[in-house]
Amino acid sequence: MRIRLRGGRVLDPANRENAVARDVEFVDGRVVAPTGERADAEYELGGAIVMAGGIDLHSHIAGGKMNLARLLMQEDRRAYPEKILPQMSGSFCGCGGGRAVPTAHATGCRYAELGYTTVFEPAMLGANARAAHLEMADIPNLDTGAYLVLGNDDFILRQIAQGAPQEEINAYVGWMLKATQAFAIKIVNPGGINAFKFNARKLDLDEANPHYEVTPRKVLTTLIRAVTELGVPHPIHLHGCNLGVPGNDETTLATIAATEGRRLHLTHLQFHSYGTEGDRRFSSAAARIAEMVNANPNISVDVGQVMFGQTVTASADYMSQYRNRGLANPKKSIGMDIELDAGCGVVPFEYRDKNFVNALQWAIGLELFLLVEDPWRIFLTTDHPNGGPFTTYPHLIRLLMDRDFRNAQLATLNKTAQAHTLLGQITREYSLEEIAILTRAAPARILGLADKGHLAPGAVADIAVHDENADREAMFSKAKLVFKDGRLIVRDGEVVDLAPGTTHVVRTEFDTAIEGKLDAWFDRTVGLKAKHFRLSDGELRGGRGPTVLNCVGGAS
Amino acid sequence: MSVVLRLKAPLAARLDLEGVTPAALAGKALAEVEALALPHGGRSVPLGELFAVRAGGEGRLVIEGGDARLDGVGAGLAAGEIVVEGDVGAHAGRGLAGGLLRISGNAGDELAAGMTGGRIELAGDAGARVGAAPSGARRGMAGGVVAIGGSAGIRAGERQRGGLILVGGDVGDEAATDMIAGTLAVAGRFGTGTGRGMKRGTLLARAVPDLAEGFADTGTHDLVALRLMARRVPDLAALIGSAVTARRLVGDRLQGGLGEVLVF
Amino acid sequence: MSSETSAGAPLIVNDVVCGFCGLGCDDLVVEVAGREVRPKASVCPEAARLLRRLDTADEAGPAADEVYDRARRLLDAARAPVFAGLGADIDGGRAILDLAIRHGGVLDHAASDGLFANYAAVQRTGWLSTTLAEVRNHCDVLLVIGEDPTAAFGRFFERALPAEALFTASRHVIVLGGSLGASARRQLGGATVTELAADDPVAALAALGQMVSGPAPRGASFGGATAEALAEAAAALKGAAYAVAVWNAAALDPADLIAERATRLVDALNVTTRAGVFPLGGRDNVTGINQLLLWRLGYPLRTAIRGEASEHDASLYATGAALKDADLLVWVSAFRPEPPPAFDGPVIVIGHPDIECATPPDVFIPVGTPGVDHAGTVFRMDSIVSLPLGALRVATLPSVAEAVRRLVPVR
Amino acid sequence: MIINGVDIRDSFAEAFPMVGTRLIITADTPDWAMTAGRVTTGFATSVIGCGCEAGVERVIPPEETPDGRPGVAILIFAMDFKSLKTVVPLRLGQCILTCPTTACYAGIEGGKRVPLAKTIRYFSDGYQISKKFGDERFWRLPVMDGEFVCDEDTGSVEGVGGGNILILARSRGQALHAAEQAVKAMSQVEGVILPFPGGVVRSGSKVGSKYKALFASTNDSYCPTLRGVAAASALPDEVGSVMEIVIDGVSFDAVAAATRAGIEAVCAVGSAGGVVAIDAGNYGGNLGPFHFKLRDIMGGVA
Repeated sequence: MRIRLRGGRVLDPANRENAVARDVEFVDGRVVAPTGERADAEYELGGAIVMAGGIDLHSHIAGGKMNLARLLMQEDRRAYPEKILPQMSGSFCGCGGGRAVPTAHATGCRYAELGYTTVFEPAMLGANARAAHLEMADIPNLDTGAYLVLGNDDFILRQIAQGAPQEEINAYVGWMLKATQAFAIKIVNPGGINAFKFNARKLDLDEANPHYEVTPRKVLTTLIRAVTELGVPHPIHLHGCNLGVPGNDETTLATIAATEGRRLHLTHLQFHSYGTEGDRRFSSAAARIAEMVNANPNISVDVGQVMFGQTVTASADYMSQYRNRGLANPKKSIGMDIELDAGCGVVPFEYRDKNFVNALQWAIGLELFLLVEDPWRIFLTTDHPNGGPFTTYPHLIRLLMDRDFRNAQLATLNKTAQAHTLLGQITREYSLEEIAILTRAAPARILGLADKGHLAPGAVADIAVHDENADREAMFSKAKLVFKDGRLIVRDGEVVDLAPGTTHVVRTEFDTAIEGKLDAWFDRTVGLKAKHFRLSDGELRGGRGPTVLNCVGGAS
Repeated sequence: MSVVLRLKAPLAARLDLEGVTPAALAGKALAEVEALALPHGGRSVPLGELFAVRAGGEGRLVIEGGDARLDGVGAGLAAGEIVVEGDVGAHAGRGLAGGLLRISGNAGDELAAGMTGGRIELAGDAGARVGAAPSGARRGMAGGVVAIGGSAGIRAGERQRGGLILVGGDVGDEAATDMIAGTLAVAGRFGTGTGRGMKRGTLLARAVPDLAEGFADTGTHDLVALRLMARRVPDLAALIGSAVTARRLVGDRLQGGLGEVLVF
Repeated sequence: MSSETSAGAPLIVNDVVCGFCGLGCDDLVVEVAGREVRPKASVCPEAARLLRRLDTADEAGPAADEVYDRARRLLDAARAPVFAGLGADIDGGRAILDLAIRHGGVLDHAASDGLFANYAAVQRTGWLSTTLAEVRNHCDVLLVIGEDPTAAFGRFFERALPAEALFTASRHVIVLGGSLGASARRQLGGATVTELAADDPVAALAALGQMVSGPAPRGASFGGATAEALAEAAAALKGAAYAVAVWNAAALDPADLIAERATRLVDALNVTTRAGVFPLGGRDNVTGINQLLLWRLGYPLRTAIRGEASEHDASLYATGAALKDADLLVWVSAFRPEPPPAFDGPVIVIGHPDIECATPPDVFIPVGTPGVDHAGTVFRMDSIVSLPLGALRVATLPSVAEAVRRLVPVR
Repeated sequence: MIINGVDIRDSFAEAFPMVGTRLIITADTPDWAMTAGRVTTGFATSVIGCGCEAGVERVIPPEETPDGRPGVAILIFAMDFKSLKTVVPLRLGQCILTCPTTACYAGIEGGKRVPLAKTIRYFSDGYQISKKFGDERFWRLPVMDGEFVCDEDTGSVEGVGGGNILILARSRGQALHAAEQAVKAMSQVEGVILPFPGGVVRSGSKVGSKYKALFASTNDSYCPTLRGVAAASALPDEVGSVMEIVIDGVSFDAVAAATRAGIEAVCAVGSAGGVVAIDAGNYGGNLGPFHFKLRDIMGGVA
């Protein structure tokens, strides 16, 4: 099946094409060089912008914590019922709804409407991996993948505490990546979730776990080394210590320093950029952190922008979520210690523009976006749903691209917060090309997805077409056309078809001698056999299995 | 425009009328009202399939010929008046915020669940959990008045946190379980296990109910509040009458609760 | 784990995963000889009963095409079907859900009573919970509310409180309102057991919670437990490094209040130490089907699909209540021969071949058992861990998913 | 203008805006209600020294009170809303809460809300009970004689303070007698209070003083012993004593009605009773926006 998109303007930063007027052609789900051959279908685009499908490298879309959030947030579900599309009635299943925690189908549909075709779940617990994959299999229209949470699991903390050689750590990480069908390694509050199980209520970078005497720094550097040596393309995806605590800017700066030049991705950096200046002992440290990020090319970040309104926060960081449960709105929350593995906390939250802290959080996120200079090292996220639902992305894009709009929004916020931010003086406006970098080209590159995020021949035909509109929020709210693997799934902002996605996983080489140790560990402590913990390929995507990226290790 | 809906035949499956309020029907032609999609059993059907629709008097919705499967009547009502000549099913007046819902027959479970204001008058009996928290919600009725002519089922006032529930007849077992605040006044009798987990709130009773463990009897007192309520709250005038003293029992003390039962 | 045998020498299968009670044991030993399945070791009585198969062909054999046709006609004619039982693996659940989305109707599981009793607490206030591996290694004080859990979860103490633990050297089990039987005592080995009689566990638990969080209530006894004994229990819980409260909501009344009081107790404990609730339940993959509904519909079980849109209500859409308004019952029970509840209208049974109905159903489609005849996935009671069931023998009957998908006309 | 031999001088009382509220106090007996009313409005003659001006407005029969017990209405006025919000809970807590058998209710529906039990409920240390019916909330505070029932808050009005008349008479006895008659008549008017002792003030004041620290000082123009001494004595030779009645009211009309009732009563005493003239205190019309012109008020009576 050959499809041709005519008369569009191609925005493909990976291939240095900035709104180049040319046709785009794809055959059987892959982009090909334009030909003169007869196409099975042609779409006249009238100058619309053509980009690779969007890639979100950090959005909580699957796993037990999302189901806990759904259970807790029935209000959200009732307020956003099924979007029943008359053009597809009878054959269509966009079942479920919700905004802060949409259902699997609603997640796939809403993302597709925005022009996104690939989304990564950034916090899959090994213990919950099977469930997370079952859920991802039910997300239509998106390719997915998941980062495995490590660093709070008792196995690795014991290994580190006992001084196990790095090779053994690497073997464990390699085994876990395979067993849980994961794409990268995430660390959440390194060692802190575990420390909470021993009743520690906080754990800073150089504080020792009360049981293992292992510091977060040690966990971090050990795992950075592991993924580097295993050749996992995405660096450690780090949710640092002290999330949300004023004064965590020092921890964040120290964390960057701790990498000693090795690659590290700091996720939802906004929540880790808080100073303690001013009467309220809460201030923006965005400028100094952005400066450090600019000076360290080994660091990449995503923002975790706060967007005003009702949402729910869901995190493996039970320690932090327990601390924040008093701020829950509505006033209820769930916390869970999980399987010698990690934990989770679900706390409903409403970010209010008249609230000093919330307004400043909003400003800090935007300051980071605008002060971090290299668009290839910063990614557009709200840490969905923690900072706000992903459906707010078009609004966020306008905030980045339109200074007048941004300043007009700023003027409506809590007055004290306005006085605490430099945002109003920042003149930078993102270009369309930079937005394409943040949302497609750069995520593909940092994830090591060679055939995604661009439109050169050989690329996956995940393509989003948007009509030009000076109102960038309107422009990005509804894609004109979206193709998934070459199949038309969205027309004029409405889902017209459901395409099955795939799930990306990485495989590394590792020393299988670790299996004996793991068998014993699972039998004696976890109470579940390692072989039952492990997922087979056939358990992914309804038996279709994963899309595997084989890693070449050896670097250190 | 206001509307009279006459049920054509007894319902074969549950029908959900939530959101069908005078405000929602305002400005709609009769044909548009007939075309409204309503959840019926496992399907969605046009309103006109089940109801004969005609124009009615100003400012209100009248439903003629109720049915025990007619759910969600007056749910979400914020202003105006809904009058039902007959029975209603579950969730009548759920989340009602204002206006008046008047029902001549009986109501199913969870009448007035999560109600925040306005008034419900039910001539007949109510089902379980009058004024309780709707499924998944934290708290029950927060405001307004529910006046029930007949009796109410189990767990009336469960998690109630405000407003007044007035029951002319009896209430079932476990009334006021985990009640947070508000008033449940019962002219008839309470069932067993009343008041378990009460945090605050007041039960007005004519005889000492069968209370859950954890109530302290503080004795009989001259309570000015009785005289005040009898005069200020017309719905309570008949029940309290000229009583000036009441026996006051406080609980659930097992949870540090300070709810009260006033017996007069 | 999985093994197929032709006739011949019996085969011992180790590390069989059990999907019946929700505890998630995965170390069962089973002997398979031809079509015969015999439990051998590490099998609780209930699993033994449900695993055991005789060397007889499943008498009726798979349902004929006409049976499926009749089922389709019943479904097409129904205005208000109820899809109940739902004893199926995840894939079976997916197929049932797709069918229900197509036809509309209520979805509920046969074992959801306990689940919703717990949801009365967890949906309203949330709770602080824990999972099996944490209990195994951290828990030094376990509060059991109600009767001996081993009645329904045969190997509970063996699994939850093994002698060896990573982080505690002592185990103290406090049973509030019940007593432990011989099996439980045997499994507990050297653990300290305190049994605290109570005729009203809700009241006793409430008082216990109050003793932990604030000034003790006045009185000599609460819910039939002495104030002194409760105070001792409160002190033990407060002194614990990691206390855990367990109860089986399906066996308690009023279970919603037990869950609420236990939640409150654990919340109070976490102010100064660590604690978690560990609710028991999860028979016949009720946890997994519930999880599936949450990610597909955004609502738990007891949800009605009404014209492509769904609505949840914990009481109106409970099986018993829903059947009063239904015109078709679709009963699914693949794990055990559990007959459908009494119902006046037409009944389609998709279930265990040994199901005996009081009145013959209009349609009976026998299906194999997950974990015996088919591979599949089930969730453990904690909703976090799920397990791969294997097949022990060659299936002669379809799986639930296969059977249900035959009911959907091809697009 | 002369009425019954009394000269109604061509003068006016100059009054200020004040904010005020009404409380209804009930008790088991009329005496205890009045005791609470009197104590609550005690030491409340002038905002200058007391922070507010207050008085018992009227006695309310049981059938008219919220709880069916005997009651009194009191009015409390302050210079601004912030002061009123401070002074009312203070007096409520010290004088009504403490007084046996009382209850206290809102006496004004509209206007900005003045906290009552909303503030003092914390006295009950967590045992306070709130009841809300419709939009009205009241509290029950456990106390040693039972429960103190008190509304959450009360409304307020923008009223008038500083209405006044001056009674110029031949002797002190005659001035006082005329003043007493005036007070009796004025007390029948709803919506006003006469905040000074027994309704009468003998130490009328003028603005300013030779002493820098003082805002007000004796009204020397009306002091009989300073006739011919003070710069602008307003007293003819036959006047031997002056009494003033100060009126605070919920509205201009209420103060005007009370002024008229007072003048009528004084005139009824007449020159035969020793009354020479009726005058009023003002500051030249520059300070207060409300002017009660005596002759206009009495217009049509002469």
